[in-house]
Amino acid sequence: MAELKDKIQQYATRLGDDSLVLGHRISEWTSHGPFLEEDIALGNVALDYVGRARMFYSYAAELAGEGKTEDDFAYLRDEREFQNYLINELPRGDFAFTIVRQLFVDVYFNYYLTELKKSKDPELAAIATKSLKETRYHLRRSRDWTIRLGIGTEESKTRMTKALNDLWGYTHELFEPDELEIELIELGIAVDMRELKANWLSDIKAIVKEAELEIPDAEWAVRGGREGFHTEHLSMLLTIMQSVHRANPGANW
Amino acid sequence: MAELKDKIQQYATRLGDDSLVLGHRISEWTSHGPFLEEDIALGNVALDYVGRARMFYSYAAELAGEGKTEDDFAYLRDEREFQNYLINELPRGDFAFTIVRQLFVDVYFNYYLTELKKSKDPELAAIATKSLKETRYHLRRSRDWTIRLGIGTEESKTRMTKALNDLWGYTHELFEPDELEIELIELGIAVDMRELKANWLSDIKAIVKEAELEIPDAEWAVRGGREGFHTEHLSMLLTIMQSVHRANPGANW
Amino acid sequence: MNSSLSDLEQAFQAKIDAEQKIEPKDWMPAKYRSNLVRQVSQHGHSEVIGMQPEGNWITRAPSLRRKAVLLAKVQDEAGHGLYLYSATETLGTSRAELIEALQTGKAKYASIFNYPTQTWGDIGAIGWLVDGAAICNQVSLQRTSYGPYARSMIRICKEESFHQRQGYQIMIELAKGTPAQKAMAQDSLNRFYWPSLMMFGPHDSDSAHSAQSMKWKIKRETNDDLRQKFIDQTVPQIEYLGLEHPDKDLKWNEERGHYDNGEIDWEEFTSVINGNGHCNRQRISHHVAAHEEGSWVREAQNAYNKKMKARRASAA
Amino acid sequence: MNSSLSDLEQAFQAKIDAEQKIEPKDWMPAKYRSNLVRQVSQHGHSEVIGMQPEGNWITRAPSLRRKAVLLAKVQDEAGHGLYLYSATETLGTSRAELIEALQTGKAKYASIFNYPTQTWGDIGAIGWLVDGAAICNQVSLQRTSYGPYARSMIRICKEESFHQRQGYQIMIELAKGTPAQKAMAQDSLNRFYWPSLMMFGPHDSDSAHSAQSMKWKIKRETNDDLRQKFIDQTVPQIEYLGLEHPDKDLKWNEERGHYDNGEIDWEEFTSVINGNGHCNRQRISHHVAAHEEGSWVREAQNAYNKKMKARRASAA
Repeated sequence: MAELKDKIQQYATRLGDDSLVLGHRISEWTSHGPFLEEDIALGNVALDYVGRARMFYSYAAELAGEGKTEDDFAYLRDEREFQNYLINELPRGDFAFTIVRQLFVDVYFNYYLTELKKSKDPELAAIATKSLKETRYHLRRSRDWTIRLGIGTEESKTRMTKALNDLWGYTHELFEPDELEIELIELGIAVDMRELKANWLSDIKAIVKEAELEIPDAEWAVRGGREGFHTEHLSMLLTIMQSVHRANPGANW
Repeated sequence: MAELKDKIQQYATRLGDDSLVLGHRISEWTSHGPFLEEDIALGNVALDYVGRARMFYSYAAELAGEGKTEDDFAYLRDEREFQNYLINELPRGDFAFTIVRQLFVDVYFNYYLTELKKSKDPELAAIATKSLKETRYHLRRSRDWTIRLGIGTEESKTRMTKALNDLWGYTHELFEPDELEIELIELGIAVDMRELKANWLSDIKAIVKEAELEIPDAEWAVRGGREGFHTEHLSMLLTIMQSVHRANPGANW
Repeated sequence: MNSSLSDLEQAFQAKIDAEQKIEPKDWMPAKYRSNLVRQVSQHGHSEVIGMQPEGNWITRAPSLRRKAVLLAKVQDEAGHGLYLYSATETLGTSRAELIEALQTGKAKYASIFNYPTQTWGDIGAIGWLVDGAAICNQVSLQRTSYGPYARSMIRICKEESFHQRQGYQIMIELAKGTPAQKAMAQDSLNRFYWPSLMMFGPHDSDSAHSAQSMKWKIKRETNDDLRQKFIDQTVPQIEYLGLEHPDKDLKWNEERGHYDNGEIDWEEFTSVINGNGHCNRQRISHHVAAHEEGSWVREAQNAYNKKMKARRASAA
Repeated sequence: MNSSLSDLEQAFQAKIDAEQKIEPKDWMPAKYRSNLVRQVSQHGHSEVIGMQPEGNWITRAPSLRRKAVLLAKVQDEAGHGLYLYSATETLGTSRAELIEALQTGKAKYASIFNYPTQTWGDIGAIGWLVDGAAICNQVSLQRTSYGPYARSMIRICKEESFHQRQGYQIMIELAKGTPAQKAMAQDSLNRFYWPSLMMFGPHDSDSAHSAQSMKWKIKRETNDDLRQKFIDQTVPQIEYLGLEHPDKDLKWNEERGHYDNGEIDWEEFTSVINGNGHCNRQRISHHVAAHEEGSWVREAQNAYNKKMKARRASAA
């Protein structure tokens, strides 16, 4: 039983990592948005992800015991311990990059959280329930923007095409559970995205088509997030994010 | 006497801060230069400044005693303790910005180090002697580039003009010693740049004229480096620079 | 015509004297309109530019709770900017004109944002002192004579006092924290106290627009009165934190029932406004860069809307 | 004509067999030239692209000494890139052509640089293992048949062995440091060991260009022989560090007088080369971005030179 608890803790931590790292990237848009309304909307999305990270980490901390808190998970783990999927850590890029990443992730989470609501772990199910509503709002946004920018101008189309190409290879690992996750899937705790890849793909295809864009036929795929094998971007993100916290060991804020 | 030692230590630390922060900014050009030869040349300049910082900090550490090292000065002081002039901490900008900053600083150091060679403090004089040769090489480079880019194309002229405008207001504080420095000037230890401002200005004017550019007539001036009153750029620089060192307290490298 | 204008003006002033609100479609003197545009847009620009110094620490906030609170706060500022820009638009000035005036320096924003945020403590000090000073002003403006402005002030005040409490809570944590944290708190207080006092503007005797603005109830209290209120309320807050007061000449004046304060360095005030602050150029060039970076998005959105309209038209 | 070409070829081969150097102006077979361009430029591109993963840690080097050493090292790499580009230029391929081939993917660089540097330990591992593997290869190439290439190898080898020592010293400090440092060293060793073995290229039996290149002495030792040398020399180095060897199947073979190693994952090798590494796209887009960012500088330099020439001409 103790071992299962550790595994759920690790699973919750991973989901926290995904949310925190992505939330951090979106928060980098603050005061950089294309207009004020978008600054507000992007702030909302960033807030939702940071909030989600806090729920997952708090649950992981509860399972870890020993007085651990959400901040221990966010601020005191190293690059190699973070297990977020790589797509979340890529730099914010231009607005097209951010929108395409959100589209991929929002469609994904729409399925993921719907499944996680049915988890046999009631805490995870509860977090999923709270988060799903936000994700539906995010998805409306990223879908609408994809269509607007796909159809808008030559430049916006070019940028969206580039973003699709640059991001496509990072989507594959989202559907490849490792041993830990397979074990938790079999216990009805974790979500099995292998089965939902076809749905994800068909949703994305439909939206991309409506946006008069095309799915890349590139065959590359980069993997490694769940093993802590990250791109060079994550360590700089953590360097910045953890700096004040680490410079003052043991302080309260 | 103990008090004088502290003052010299602080003076050496300031000179170390100037060198380290500027060296750091130049080092950010690595693999970003306009061609390979420039990557090498910029690497050289960065190396010279880091080397200079090490000499000044080592001397400060020696004066501080208590087993302090150069790295304590570089890695374990906070933003408010750094006393470099602001011009050194500004982000690298484009190549024009880097060249104009170097021009200002190189002409400055050419006078500064020539004076510092005569310091009654033999350690400071020795560091000045070693550094002056490098600075003469730097100055040849920044002078040549200023002329090339000033005369080159419309775009290069526009960029150089913008860089002159953006940097001009940061040059004033370079010639304004504070109480500590005035005391050390009177003791023949520190350099008095008040007297050399006219020379600096006349050299800069001559080079800028040869480059077919103009000295800005803007009247703004930002001050505060020697009081630790920095722009928002320094804290991010230190966040990055100190991250690995601080994450591993007490470790050797 | 002259006499009828004068009639209009009299009726206008009578309405104001009777504490009735002026609404967008009402007649108003050209000068009332332009003063209002100046004041409301400056207020809006301050919210927008204010996002930068605080945004500077979102990625480094030292706990997840603080990160979320700060994100929400900066987002609120964007919202306040929007309300105020909308209020200005009701006076006939478009968003594009507002942005241009900000970027070319024709319009001002609160000069406090020309000071840099150097440490995390500054986020506490800004919330506590800068928002605190802003609230003193904004509370009085809830009764301002222009309807849309007064109504946005009511919404904004509610959120700002929330922000101020959050800023003060950061300061409490620091002040009761480790020695390094306490030093950080003191340092931020020292740097932001005086500029906060300057936020109320020059002494009444030196204030250019005050008399007319008071008469039109664009302003409701004088700079010095508002400043006094702020000085008085801040003293016990500093005491509670156990920090040193930055004003060494501060003294309770029994007779006035207020604190007498040390001299404000108005030269610094003028100097920073006139371009010698650490961040004047940075704030504007950041805004320009973001605006330019976003231009293709705005263009794409317009193009999309036009295309859709055309397609609907040709389908019909 | 055919027979005279054949005569030339025979003379050429005889010269090579006699260990004489081929120089730029000498006759050489077109295929010798093109093989050489491919090999030397790939080597040059590896130096240039190799600046990126190491440059990633210059701003974060944990001591001033390490920062200076790393800066100097990356600068040396730029220098090596220059020597090798110059050697390629002697074969009639211009710098612009070289850069274009790199940026369009026509030319390759060492696939090891498609792996990310995740921690400071990676800087140690790269210096020690990647430069170590490079040296094994380069030492043999000091005797390569093309003069300019052989001479640049001699210069480069001297500096590279310096780099390798510096990398190993980083590893020593980490391995004998705090538990966190030791873990960092082990982790970097684990990640960079196998890709270093792959640097020598496929097994001799699968190597496309090997036989002809050996005959022309463009290569002097086979991939497998060089790899064996590297494996053997690395074992005692790992032991000295007190780290675990990443190859669990490694065994001393008394008979061969060499270590037998575990199987290399050639699928990973192919996969990374073909675009599935963490950094393939990043490396090229970084190079393209820097090159484009610098185009106005190069243009200005050319324009300046032209203007000066014209002025001198009109003054004369």
